[in-house]
Amino acid sequence: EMKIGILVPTTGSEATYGQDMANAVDLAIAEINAAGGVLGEQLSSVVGDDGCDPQQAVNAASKLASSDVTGIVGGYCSGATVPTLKIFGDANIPFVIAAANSTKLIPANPGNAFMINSTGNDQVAKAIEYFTANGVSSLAIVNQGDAYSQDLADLTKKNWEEAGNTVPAFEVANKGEQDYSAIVTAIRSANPDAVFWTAYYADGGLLIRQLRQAGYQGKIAVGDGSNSPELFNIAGSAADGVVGFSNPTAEFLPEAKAFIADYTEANGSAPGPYAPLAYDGMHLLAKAIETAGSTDAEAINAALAASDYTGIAGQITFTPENTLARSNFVVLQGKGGAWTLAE
Amino acid sequence: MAQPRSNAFNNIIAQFNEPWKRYTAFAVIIALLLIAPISLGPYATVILTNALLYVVLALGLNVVVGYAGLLDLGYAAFFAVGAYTVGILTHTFGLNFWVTLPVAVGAAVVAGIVIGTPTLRLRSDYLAIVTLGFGEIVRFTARNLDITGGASGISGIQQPWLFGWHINTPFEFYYVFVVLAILAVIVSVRLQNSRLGRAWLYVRHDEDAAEAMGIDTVRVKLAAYVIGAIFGAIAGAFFAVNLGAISPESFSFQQSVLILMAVILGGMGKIPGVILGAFIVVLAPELLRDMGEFRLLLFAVGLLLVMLFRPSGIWPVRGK
Amino acid sequence: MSVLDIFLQQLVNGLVLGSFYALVALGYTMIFGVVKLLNFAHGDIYMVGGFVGFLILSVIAPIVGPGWTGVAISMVVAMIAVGFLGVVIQRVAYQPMLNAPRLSILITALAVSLVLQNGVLTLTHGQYQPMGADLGFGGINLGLLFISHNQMILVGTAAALMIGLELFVSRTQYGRAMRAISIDKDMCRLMGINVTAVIAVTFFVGSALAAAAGTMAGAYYGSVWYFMGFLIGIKAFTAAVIGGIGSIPGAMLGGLILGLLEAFGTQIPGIGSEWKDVFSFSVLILVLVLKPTGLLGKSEQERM
Amino acid sequence: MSNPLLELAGVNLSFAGNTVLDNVDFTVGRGVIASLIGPNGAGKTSLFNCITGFYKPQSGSIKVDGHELMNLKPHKVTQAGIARTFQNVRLFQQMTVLENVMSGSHCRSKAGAVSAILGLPSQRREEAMIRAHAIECLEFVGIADEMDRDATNLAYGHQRRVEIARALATRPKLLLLDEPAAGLNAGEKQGLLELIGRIRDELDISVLLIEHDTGMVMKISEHINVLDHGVMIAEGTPKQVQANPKVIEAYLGQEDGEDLL
Amino acid sequence: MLQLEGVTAGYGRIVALNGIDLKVETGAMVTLLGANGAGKTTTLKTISGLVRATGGRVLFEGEDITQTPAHEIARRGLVHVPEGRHVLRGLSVRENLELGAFTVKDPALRAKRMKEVFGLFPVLEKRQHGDGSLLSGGEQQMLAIGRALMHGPRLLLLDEPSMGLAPKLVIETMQIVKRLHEAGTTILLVEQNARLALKLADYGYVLEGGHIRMQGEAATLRADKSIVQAYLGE
Ligand SMILES: Nc1ncnc2c1ncn2[C@@H]1O[C@H](COP(=O)(O)OP(=O)(O)OP(=O)(O)O)[C@@H](O)[C@H]1O
Ligand SMILES: Nc1ncnc2c1ncn2[C@@H]1O[C@H](COP(=O)(O)OP(=O)(O)OP(=O)(O)O)[C@@H](O)[C@H]1O
Ligand SMILES: CC(C)C[C@H](N)C(=O)O
Ligand SMILES: [Mg+2]
Ligand SMILES: [Mg+2]
Repeated sequence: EMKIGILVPTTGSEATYGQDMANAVDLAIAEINAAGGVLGEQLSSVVGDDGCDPQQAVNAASKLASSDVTGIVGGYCSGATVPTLKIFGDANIPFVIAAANSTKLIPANPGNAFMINSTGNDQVAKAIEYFTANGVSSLAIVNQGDAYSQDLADLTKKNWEEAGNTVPAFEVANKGEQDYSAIVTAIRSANPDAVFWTAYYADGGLLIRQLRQAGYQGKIAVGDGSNSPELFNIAGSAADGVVGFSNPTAEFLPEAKAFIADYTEANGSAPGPYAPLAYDGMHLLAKAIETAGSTDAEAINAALAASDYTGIAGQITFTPENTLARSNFVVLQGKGGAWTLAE
Repeated sequence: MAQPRSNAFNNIIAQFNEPWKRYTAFAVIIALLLIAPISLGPYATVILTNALLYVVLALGLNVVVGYAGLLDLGYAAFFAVGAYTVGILTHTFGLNFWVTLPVAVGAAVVAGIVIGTPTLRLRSDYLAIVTLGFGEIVRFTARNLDITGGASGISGIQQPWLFGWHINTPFEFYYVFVVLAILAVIVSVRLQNSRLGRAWLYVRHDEDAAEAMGIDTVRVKLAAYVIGAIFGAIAGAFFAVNLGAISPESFSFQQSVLILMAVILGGMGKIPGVILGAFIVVLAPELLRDMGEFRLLLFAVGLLLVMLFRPSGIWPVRGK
Repeated sequence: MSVLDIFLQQLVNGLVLGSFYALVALGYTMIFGVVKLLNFAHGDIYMVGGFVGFLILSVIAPIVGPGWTGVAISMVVAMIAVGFLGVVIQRVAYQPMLNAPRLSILITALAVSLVLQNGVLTLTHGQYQPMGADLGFGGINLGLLFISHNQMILVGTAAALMIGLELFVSRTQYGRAMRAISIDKDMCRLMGINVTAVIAVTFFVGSALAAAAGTMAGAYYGSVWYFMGFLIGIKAFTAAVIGGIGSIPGAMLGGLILGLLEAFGTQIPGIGSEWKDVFSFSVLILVLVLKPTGLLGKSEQERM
Repeated sequence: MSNPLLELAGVNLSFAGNTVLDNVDFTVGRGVIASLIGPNGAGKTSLFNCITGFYKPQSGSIKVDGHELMNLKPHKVTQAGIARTFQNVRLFQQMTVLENVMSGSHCRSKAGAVSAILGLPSQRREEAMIRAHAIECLEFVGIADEMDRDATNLAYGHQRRVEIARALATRPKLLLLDEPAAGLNAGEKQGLLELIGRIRDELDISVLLIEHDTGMVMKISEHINVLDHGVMIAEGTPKQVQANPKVIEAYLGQEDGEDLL
Repeated sequence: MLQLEGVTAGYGRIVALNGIDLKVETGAMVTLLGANGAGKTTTLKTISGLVRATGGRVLFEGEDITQTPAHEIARRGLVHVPEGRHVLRGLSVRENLELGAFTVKDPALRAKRMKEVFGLFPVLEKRQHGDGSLLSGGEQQMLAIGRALMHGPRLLLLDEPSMGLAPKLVIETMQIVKRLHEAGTTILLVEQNARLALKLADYGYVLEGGHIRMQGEAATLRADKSIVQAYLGE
């Protein structure tokens, strides 16, 4: 029997997404086992809960690292994933990072981590492309002061300004703050063509709602931390027309029909935004082990680096920095309380 | 007070009143600490390392809260000062860790004096909010500045060398923290039994009477503050090189609260109690790891029950 | 927007936010005033208030509609229910600790806070619950300045509750008894004051006010979640201290000041919203250094 | 009195417009036992608080051995050689009698954090010295047997003695006692009288006493000052004061007062 | 009016009262004497409900109040002025007095009593807006007695009212006690100053180590020099 570690938050505010990813990995494992396992061995999983908190992530990662696992799939919160890189690096365990995509992960990677979600750089490129095409020249950026959203906000600002545009308002909100009126006023007084929220859906929903309530009429865009359908619950009708940059979620992936059905059957609910990536990540890892022909970490790492695998979320090949070679970002748009493809 | 309810534990502790029994107990504990990683494996080693880190932090906060009676809700700030000083100086400026360590201590002393001098005259509840505010100011500043790496913090901090030995693996760090914790205990014990240690108690029990006895209460309180800050900064420095990555999230209000919890849960002012408290706040959530969603709920309920049954902390009040 | 527009708009924002802070700070201060306890669970009482309001509204919305009537009814029910919860918490968790070292009670309060937070977390799986109130988007437009009806109703309700409390406390012997109890419980008993009852009433009223704020916040911001009480708990504590902890008018003043500080702090030229908390905490420290017992707190002289 | 030990001149103290001490001049000689008496609220305790730095008089001068004490913090005053007890006993709770008394030596010793952490020999010697001195003080007041008990668990009369021992441990030149006999029974009062006498005779410490037990005051004092409404209305030997009509009027009352009942 | 039957009480393991029998008739003034630590204060606390009796019964106006909560007992008109004044810090003199009349609902009656108290203790009127705890020791004692009078007591328990008072004030305070008694208030007085107490009271009890050692008409006790010597150290 071969063990696979899953590093995701299963408690705390991000628990739903973590659980969702864990379920997807388990689904993949079930399929692999049904098909005879890897190197003739059956797979099993161990979950490490990082709680989306760096300290807890270190504990969880150490637990996984000492549980005799062959590889790890997971990583949702960038802030919690960064300090685990050294642990898995020291223990020399291959780590497929399924969701976390801050560019700060790249320099901290000791070489055994592989990011299969497009990074912030790709997202910024997509965002700028979209804004430019839609006549936006002044952009307000709002982040939440955590590793992921600050990184995305900084990158956007830098590239946006280099492209000759302006950022008349660059704001930070604290997680869990319910009242955004002061920021809304600051944005309204700067009167930008668009507002870009780079953080998670929960607070994003509140911001969108309050922006619209206060009469802001420009465009509103959100990053891939807000691609959850929950956004519409929180923002209500104010989220109509909101644009989101995201990896394609399951319903927009033509190859994912079977996955959606299987997942829903196994878990009683539809897969969330990062389930497809987690599912692909597991299959990718299994393939790499198979290719390596042994559980030797160096061999698996080499196999991962050389992967060319097409999963339900598209093709996975890596850059020399172990990041996804292509950009997987698409533009979504809120319509009638759900995301639709904008392009 | 509500002590008689749990006499069994008191009785066990009372067994160790004789010095030779106590020293034997110490020896056994230290021996257990030394062999723990070998028998428990790497995961337990990391968790124990973390527990030892909290021992140092809690003993430091204990000087401030337990000895001098100053309620500090922002202790993580000093922890942060130590971690960031080392992080910035080694990572960004490439200095040797051992050179940056005294700088970190110096920075903590300065921070302690800067925040302590104007505010130590405040009554304890007001001091609580000032320290909370100070802690948040430090965290927000770390989050907003470039030199501190913003919200992502600093990663890739190099592990130190000691006489040609690269302290690198979790096991090695474990032993480093064993040494730190033992030093922290020794320093705490010596301080507690010193003139300064008694002065803290006097100030804590009756400030006016202490003044009347010729004790410069402001100075004595400041000393507690600064010494607490030094403990925190040293813990922070080693925390930074151990993890290799630091970020503002590690120095939040919740962190301060957790350390305070360790101090009070075990028994404020009592060194074995504080150590016990530190182990509990680190180990309990880990032991409950398999409870999934219910983990923190169970921890909270447990905490509540402990406080209700042992209002003065788990460790018994000194027997007379 | 002209500078004046911005100023006025931030003033309105600050008042609304400050009203929430003040309502929660009141409970903080009342409870501190009576049992000298920094009730760290108070923010979570606010959160539970939001959830109770949410539950009631989901039940009654089909009957009375999701407008202000529904919200008002939910708020009143939430106030009563959470008021009792406050009393129960006091009885179960704090009463047995009244003679324990003060810091121990602080940890008990933290434990209660964690229990409430993680209890709701477990029940809701950490999900936001949309409140489903429909309060409309109407308001008055004064040039670029916009004040919604909701904001007016909210500030009005908060003010009414606070004035009611102030009258209750100053017009009845209760206010004096409240202060007296914190000083010398035995002496109060000898004067015929039912100490347990006064403490219970204090927890009831303090918790009810937090529940009112929680329900209003849920309706106004549109959703509730298990962690919504954490930050406001810290902010309310701060507000109570700025005003002078133990002082009821102080809590109101402190809440408003903190709300305004945060609103204006967001827009200080040169430094942006990321520094607003540094700004307000610095003001807090400055206030305390200059006036060690808060703005309206009485300095406590002690005789030798 | 030439070259007095304590000398107050023109001390004024008021709180929010309430005059508590009105231009008080007052001296205590060397090697004497003196008393300060006066009606309740006259300002006696306030005067002690001014001397020891707890209250800041609006004007005046307070000198001990020629050193100005005005505007010194209380701990500096203690270092300058004045020790006190409190009207309501204020011992350090949950600390033993010995630990309580050791607090008095703080201002006569100097070891700091560093020497304590390193356990330097000088620090150890000093610790032994502090302890020995505290025990000496306890022996002097006669309660050395109780030294390991929790101070606040002692009988009231013994608590008062601990307070005196603690004050003696600061090695004062002048000891201020605020109503030391309040709440003591007749036997304990007698013991206290003897103790005060020995403090002066054997330790050569001057004593200034506030006390309402006139019997005791008259028996022990060599010099008495009478304060009324913040004004010094009389001073002199017990005999002189006892006969002074102003004092009778303001403080003592008719000698046959009891018969009015 | 008040009767104690075999009352025992203590603090944790310490037994302070060891079967006390005591009786106060309506309209009487009874004094309770004894050396330090004899249990006088504990007796009063047990009567007023601050300390729970571990055995025996306390009857007030024929009703068993052994288990009645302290505030209930106070409401019935049994008012205890505790040892050490217990002036409420941070509250003004006036507020302290107002609180004394906590159970009096009629504002006119409260005002009337306030006037009476100010008549007895003019200092209190002068300082009515100041913080009660900043009064001098003697002034605080007056406030404590005044506060009890605000309540309109039927039975007044006084614990060492003369402690810390100037000689002249001792007499004055005792005169007030006497007047209250003459006006019909029943009084149980604890005093260190045995001579004075026995002079005022009708009946006396002498307490030692938690037992009643002696009792009798005040005049008889006063006459017995040996008693005064042995138990009261005068
Ligand atoms: N901190 C203070 N603030 C305001 N007034 C004060 C303060 N301290 C003392 N007083 C007032 O000063 C006056 C003198 O008080 P003090 O305590 O000195 O009297 P005393 O002579 O010691 O009386 P006693 O014999 O009753 O103890 C009193 O009226 C008291 O109310
Ligand atoms: N809170 C307490 N805890 C423990 N023991 C107490 C407490 N209060 C009183 N005692 C003890 O109970 C006994 C009786 O005390 P009590 O106060 O009733 O005496 P008293 O006669 O009033 O003496 P005094 O004249 O000194 O006021 C004493 O031995 C005392 O030490
Ligand atoms: C949207 C998510 C992929 C972002 C992730 N939570 C991170 O921190 O990188
Ligand atoms: Mg006095
Ligand atoms: Mg007594």
